[in-house]
Amino acid sequence: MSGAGVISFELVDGPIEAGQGRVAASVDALGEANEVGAVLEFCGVVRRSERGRALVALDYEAYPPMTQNEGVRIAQDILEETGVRAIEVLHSVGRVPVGACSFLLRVQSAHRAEGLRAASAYIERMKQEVPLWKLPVWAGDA
Amino acid sequence: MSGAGVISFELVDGPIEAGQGRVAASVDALGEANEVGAVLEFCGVVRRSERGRALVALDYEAYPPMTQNEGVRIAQDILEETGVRAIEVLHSVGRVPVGACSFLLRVQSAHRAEGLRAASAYIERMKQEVPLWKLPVWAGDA
Amino acid sequence: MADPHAVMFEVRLFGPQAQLAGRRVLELDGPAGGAVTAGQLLERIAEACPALAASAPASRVAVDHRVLAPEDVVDPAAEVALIGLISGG
Amino acid sequence: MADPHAVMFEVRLFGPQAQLAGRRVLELDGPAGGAVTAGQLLERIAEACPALAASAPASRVAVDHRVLAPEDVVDPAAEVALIGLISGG
Repeated sequence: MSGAGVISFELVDGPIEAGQGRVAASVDALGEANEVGAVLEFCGVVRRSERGRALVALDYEAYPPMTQNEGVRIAQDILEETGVRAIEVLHSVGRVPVGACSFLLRVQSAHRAEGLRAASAYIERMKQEVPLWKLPVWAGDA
Repeated sequence: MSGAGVISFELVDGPIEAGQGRVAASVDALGEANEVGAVLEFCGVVRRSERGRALVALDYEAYPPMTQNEGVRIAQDILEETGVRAIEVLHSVGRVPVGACSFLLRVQSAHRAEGLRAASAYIERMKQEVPLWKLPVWAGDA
Repeated sequence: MADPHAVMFEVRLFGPQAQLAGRRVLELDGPAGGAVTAGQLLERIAEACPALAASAPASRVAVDHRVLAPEDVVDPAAEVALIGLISGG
Repeated sequence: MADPHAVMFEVRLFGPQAQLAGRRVLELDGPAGGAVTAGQLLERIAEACPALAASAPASRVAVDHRVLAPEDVVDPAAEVALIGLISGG
């Protein structure tokens, strides 16, 4: 089981589009012993306001390659802890307008329980450990 | 907050395709007070074997309209319990081949925590309460 | 000769239970005149159809697309369905 | 006159901290000759740049893209970065 997993962490300029970065093919290549019965996608969307003030966008900043290194390290930890087959992450850098997706997490697993657990744990740790910052672009300032 | 939610439960003939049944537009129509910061999609995939025996497909059966009624009733309960904005469900009826998606759950929420909680709770209850059955189509019998 | 006052239940079957029973509708005689609860109907199903004896006790009865409590009386004129172990998702 | 033996730290800043400090690199003099730990560097940053006084204590120091423990010594020749409160996702 251990080691037979697919991990990726990618920075994307601007918003993430639906369907970007699918890894279905590479998970298929893991073979029958690692087959997938649950695919979970989580998308973080830029909200229209922050602390009550209207936003037009968020500007995201990363610190490559530390950002990717930390993103992959966490994915490896969680893959081992939960036994999921694949953890794939896309995160925006640069400007992402309100309503658009800035973060996409896709987890593939044999069953739903460990997939949901892995997604929750990944997001929690990412928000503590992966160097990514956002700056608000307020309505009126843009 | 209560009542201002989007719910749908739909039966689909055969496998569910990526991107089917998006409700983004209707959630936008909920307005600023109900804005969405997290979109979670869960897809159930037909596995290649069941209790060690090779499958080629599953044949799903529903009991409309009880199936949809129960699916909507659970979504209403969970929308109220968790405060998520939208719960949308597609479930296959008829034959779904191995590797294809037979169940898609999409939850839209302000923040990730309640979205993950709602997804987990929905699947748990659906598997107990929504009239849906599957019959295996074994390799060799097809 | 069949009791002319006995009611007849037509119970719809689905999925694995329909496959086990080899039919989609099970016809059962009820007791003459008396009312039948959902719990009693499950017992009658298990007796009348040995293929469902194992699964009937863990099943539920739906009447007109609503699940009954075990003590609820089943209206034989309504649409009666056996909701066996669910396996969607 | 600057101490010719004092080491110089160049600390990269990001996101809200870069905005608060109005710069992307902060230059700091280290103590003459002596080694500086990550914890001490955070204190130095808070002293040298009042705009970062509030956030520096809760920040971490990365050297060559790895987070240091507070007691680890910072190599001034390496790439030093201030990893302030993260806000991705």
